[in-house]
Amino acid sequence: MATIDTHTSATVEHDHHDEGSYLKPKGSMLITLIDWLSTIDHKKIGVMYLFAVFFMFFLGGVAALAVRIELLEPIRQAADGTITGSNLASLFGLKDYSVAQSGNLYNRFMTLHGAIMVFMFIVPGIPASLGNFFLPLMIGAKDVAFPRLNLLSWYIYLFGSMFGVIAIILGGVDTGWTFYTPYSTTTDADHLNVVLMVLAAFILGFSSIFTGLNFVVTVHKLRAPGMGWFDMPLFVWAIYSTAIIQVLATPVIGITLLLLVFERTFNVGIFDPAMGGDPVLFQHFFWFYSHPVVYVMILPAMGIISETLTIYSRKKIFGYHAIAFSSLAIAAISFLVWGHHLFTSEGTLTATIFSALTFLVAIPTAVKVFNWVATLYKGSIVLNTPMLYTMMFLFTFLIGGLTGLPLGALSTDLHLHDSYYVVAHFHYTMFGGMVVAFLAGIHHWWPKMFGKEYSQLGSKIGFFLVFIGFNVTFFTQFFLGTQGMPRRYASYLSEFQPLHQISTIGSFVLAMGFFVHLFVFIQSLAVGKKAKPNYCGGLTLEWETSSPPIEHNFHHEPMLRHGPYEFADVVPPQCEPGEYPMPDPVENNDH
Amino acid sequence: MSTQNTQTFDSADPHGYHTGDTHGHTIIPMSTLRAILGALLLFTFLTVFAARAEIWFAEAFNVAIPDWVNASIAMGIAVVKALLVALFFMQLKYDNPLNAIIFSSCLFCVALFLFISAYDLKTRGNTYRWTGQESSAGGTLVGIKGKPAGQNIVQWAHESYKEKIIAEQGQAAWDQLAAEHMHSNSDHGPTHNSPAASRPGQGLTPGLFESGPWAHLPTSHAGEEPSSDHDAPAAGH
Amino acid sequence: MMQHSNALGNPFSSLLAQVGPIQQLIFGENASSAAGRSSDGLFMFILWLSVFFFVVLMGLSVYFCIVYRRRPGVTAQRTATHNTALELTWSVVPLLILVVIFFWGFDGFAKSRIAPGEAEQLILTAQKWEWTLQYPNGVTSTERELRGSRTQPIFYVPENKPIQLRMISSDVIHSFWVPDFRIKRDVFPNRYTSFWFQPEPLDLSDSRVKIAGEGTADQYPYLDHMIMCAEYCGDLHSDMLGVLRVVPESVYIKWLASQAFDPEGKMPWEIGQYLYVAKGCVACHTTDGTSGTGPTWTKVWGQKHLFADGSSVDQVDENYIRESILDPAAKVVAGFPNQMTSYQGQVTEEDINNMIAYMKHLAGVDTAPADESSEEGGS
Amino acid sequence: MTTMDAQSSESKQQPYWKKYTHQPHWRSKEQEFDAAKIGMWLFLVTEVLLFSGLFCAYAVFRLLYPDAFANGSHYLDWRWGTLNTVILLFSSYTVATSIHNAQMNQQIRLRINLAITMLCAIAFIAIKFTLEYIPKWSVGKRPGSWFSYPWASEPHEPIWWSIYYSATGIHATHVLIGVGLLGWLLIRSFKGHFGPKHYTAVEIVGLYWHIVDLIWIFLFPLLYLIH
Repeated sequence: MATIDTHTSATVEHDHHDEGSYLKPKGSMLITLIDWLSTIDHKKIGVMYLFAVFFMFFLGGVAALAVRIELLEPIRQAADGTITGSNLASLFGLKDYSVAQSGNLYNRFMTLHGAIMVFMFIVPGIPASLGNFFLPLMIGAKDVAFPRLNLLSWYIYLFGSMFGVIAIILGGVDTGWTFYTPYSTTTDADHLNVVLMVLAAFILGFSSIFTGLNFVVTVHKLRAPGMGWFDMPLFVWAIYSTAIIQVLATPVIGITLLLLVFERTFNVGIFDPAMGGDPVLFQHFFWFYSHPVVYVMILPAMGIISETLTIYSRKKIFGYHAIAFSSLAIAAISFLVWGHHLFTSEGTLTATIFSALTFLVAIPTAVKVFNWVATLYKGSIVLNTPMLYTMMFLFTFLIGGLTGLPLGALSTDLHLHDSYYVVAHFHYTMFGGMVVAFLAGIHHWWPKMFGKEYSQLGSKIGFFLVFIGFNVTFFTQFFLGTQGMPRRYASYLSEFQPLHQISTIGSFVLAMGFFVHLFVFIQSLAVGKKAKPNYCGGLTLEWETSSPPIEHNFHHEPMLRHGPYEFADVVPPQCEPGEYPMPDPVENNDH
Repeated sequence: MSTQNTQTFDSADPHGYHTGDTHGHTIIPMSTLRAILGALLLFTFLTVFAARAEIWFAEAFNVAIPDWVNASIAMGIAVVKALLVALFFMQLKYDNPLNAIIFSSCLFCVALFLFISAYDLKTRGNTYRWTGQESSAGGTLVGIKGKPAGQNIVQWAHESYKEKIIAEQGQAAWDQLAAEHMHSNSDHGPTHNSPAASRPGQGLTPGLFESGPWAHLPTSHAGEEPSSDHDAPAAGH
Repeated sequence: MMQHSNALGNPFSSLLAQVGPIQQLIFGENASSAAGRSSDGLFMFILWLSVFFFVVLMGLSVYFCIVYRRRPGVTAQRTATHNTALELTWSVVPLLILVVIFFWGFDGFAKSRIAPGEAEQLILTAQKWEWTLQYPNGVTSTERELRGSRTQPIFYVPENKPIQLRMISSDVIHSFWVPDFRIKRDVFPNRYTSFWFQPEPLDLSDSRVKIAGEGTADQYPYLDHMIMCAEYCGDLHSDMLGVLRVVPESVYIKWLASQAFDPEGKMPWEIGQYLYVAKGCVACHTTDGTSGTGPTWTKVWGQKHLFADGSSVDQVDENYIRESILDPAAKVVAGFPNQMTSYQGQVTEEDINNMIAYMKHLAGVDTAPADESSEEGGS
Repeated sequence: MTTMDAQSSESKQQPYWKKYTHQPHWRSKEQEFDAAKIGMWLFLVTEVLLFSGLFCAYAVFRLLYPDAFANGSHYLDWRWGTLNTVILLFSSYTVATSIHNAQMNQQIRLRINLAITMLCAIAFIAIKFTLEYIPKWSVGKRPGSWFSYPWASEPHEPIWWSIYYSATGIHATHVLIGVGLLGWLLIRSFKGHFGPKHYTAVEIVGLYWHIVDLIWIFLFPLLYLIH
């Protein structure tokens, strides 16, 4: 069978054998800390991003729980002025607050949840952590194209998040994560926290641009010899198309937020109706970035699913070219459809155009799902945690995608726009899509990244809690939306209370699921067993190095001899013989 | 001077995916650079000449040339100049074609963003040509406080400033100030300042800060243009 | 449930808009306008389509996971890794279905945007957390009813007549949404937007239709629809509600006449009381001593006021009230958010004087009836 | 061992650009150079898209308030605009020539051209601030809330001035960044860092400077000529 033959490349390469893993400390605690903070090794930067993104997810999650607690019961004011039902205000021990003040408190938590989750967790999420770690490994490179730029984008991420945290400490903003004018330019007129939060998003945009730029050049220039465009794993395709969107869309939010800061500080009047500006122009500027960024969130998730689905069913992906090109197609069409967020505010003619284009973007997504299900046919499927999360991804992302159709059609969107139906839809796609795939990816690659196994039982318990909690929380919100519950409401009519209570209970179950996962990961780092180099029989290049990988990734520059998913023909590297049985060879392989 | 890719088998790159590496090093001869500079300067003077000639022509023959004529000439020449700089100075012509693809995909996104946003704001008023009413409270309203309803901001500011100056420094100071400002206006040529031109393009704010949202609204039924024209500020000369 | 015959809308929607148990579960009540039912029909069409694809795909996945689970000795078999015909079908077929959805959606959307010519014109003004609807004869509704955490305005509309709202906001973007009509439209500060609807004729067998003035001679059926603000607009975004009451034509005309307010022979404070409701002050200021978004009007006239910036005035007088109406941000009472928008240009001098009279009345200081002569008025 | 010593001692006299070898994770210098250019072009894409926001605001508000834009552009002096355009085009030419000099190892001319480019950039900023911003600012043509209405001719003129100041302001900031980069290049050229074998930095800064010039090629007619 084909084996990786060692070849001496042109330049003399000193031997890496004696070198330990990239996690090996370089001396005392202080030296290791300095080494980590000044490293240009994509793996260390990936791990730092991973833990920063976990922390931001925790912060956003706390804000989400606060939102759900507030919505347990509607706010009511009795005749004598006593207010019942504003749980957040009473939780914070506020005294003699008015209904407006308790509404304002809810709005600050709602905005916090949105802003942290979008700008600090979900946009950098997979590309910066798993992408940074595995893209070079999967294409057989030593590092990303511009390692120092990679470190710079990490520090820009920290700097931007610092702005966000300061804004939160100063009292947070109550504009919603979308900063719609003229509310965002007139609220908190004498405070600076809206400007600080907007600057945080502006700075985080640059970190996203540099990461994207780095990945595009890496994929173009640093592929292992012999690896053509169609020999690359699909995760690399997904990260590549995400990087294209990051580079092409993020500058527009840069100029939008800059103009918003000018608007607030110098009243330039571009978005200010009193001086002749136009609030809907801000919405066009904002959503031209924010819809493509929705695909920055989901494409890497689809990349992970293509990896885990094939490895754990030992089946070559069905329609490799279809999935690769649909990643690029989604990246391209994502720039055409931003207007479906403005159906109730834009002109009739523009809304019609955008509705037609929106249905175009559904096709490549549907093609991907069909191909994934076709891949499972006649496989040898093992239902460990990554595969369970992959199945959950199919379940939730299918619901998320299909519930998007009424939002794309014009007449139903008039009813469902800005209602809880939209909240449920984008949580099914963003949470059910990105976070679920992120969990699948982390559980799939955790032993490779840290060299420690994690307890399958613990993570499966976490999985069931997350699955039940998520669906209970958000499936009820579809019904809230269709029955007329608007979005971003601190209080509501009494007939919506039962559904809100179910949703809040679900969110607590979901939070418990994440704490179980946190415990499992800590336990794995502390006492986990040493992981084998290729514990899942993968064929992509990251399974040819040790786990955790050595400092320079590969002992010898890998020479690719086979495609990424030839499970039926190629014996997985670094595995005991017979661990992964092969189907009997057939003369006419129908590739 | 373009370099040839000598196709030798490179064991490190059997499929030849990386052959594109070698053609980054073209040296552009000085003659080409001088020629491009000359062309650029020529086009600059051409576009300035076209703009000034258009004003003179409109002035001399008192004919109103549609403003898209001037805009398209200026933009056309700007595109040509941009292409010259991009192809030769930035070596897009001699370079790895990937750079050209990157740059054209960027221009595609810019065009998409610009035209669809402009299209929306242009066709917004098509179903109902309701010109909205300047709401006095919608925006940040800085510096416009104390303006009585029903009066155009420019006129009100002009009158109140005039009264203030005359009250404090007397008429002479005001005349001198007015002459000075008027002077600064006049040497830039006439301003096309007809009342019709100063109506907004379409469904947006007519005279700034007319009276409250409903007060002046005629109760004519929808669809026909409400006659809410306002007295255009007699500005300039 | 009575089947609502549906004259308008293409055949598809009438077929699917029969009120099924699933639709009842999803939408709560049936839509109260033909356009609404057509939109429900499209939603159900998409729903059944999605359920079909979901069941097929998830069923296959679960089936594959069970049948092809990893067992020792059993390997994954070789299968074709691409099949152009299959891949084409599952690209083209969804596209065709989506085209149908698009045109159906566009049909309902266009109908909701273009109002019939003879629609009755009402002017709706949205401001931070209050809807005010002005009828053609200048009347604004003063009836209010407790919904959510405070009283909300009630707007009477005649049944079975097309009504077009010309909407404008006086501060930030709001969005006028009547869930029962399945339509919403944003309300902007710098331009008018239109929202038209045609309420159904009142049908007594419908459980939601109630009778007002039960048993008396002039009892009449009415049907309430909730109005909600759908675009985030700040602190009381969740209490910016309203009630759209559909009443018979005759009752509507009588009600309009009763709401007309003629200031002749009324005490200044009575005019002030009407303005207190008509201009929307009721949204933030209460008259029963409890503090709402703004300070209560009972403790204003002649009282000491401490301001947010530390300064204070020991006796509130006309100038302070007049300035706070026209430029509220100048002196913000301590403990209250700086949320009030200016009423510059929306209230005349005379209105302000009447409101001041009303505040005096609330503070128990009654000025003499509206005699123009004494400017000061007894204090 | 001796060859190693000879090599290291002889390399002491060799200029930096001869000794330069590519970073470890690249396979060849060409690959690194090509990657640097692709990376720079991607960054230029983000610069162009940043300005696209301002071009879109300009286009939209010219559609909505044609009159305000016509009056506004009359206060701009096309003569200074033309001079600034000529200066920027000439500096584009000199930076392209400096790349040519680096490739032909003409170190003196390389330094001269870089110096001329910097001087042109500084001249552009000088003209922009002293002869265009300050006189307008004093007459009251200021953006947004500082705009003085008494001498305005059209109610929406502050919108024009806001777009004018933000577009030319952000462009001037980019020119200042360019001055910084060219200064850094000049210092490195004096240390002999650039030569036929290694001139990536000159090429990259050259590309950046050309894009700043490209933006001005479009800003100039839009702001100064169209009325």
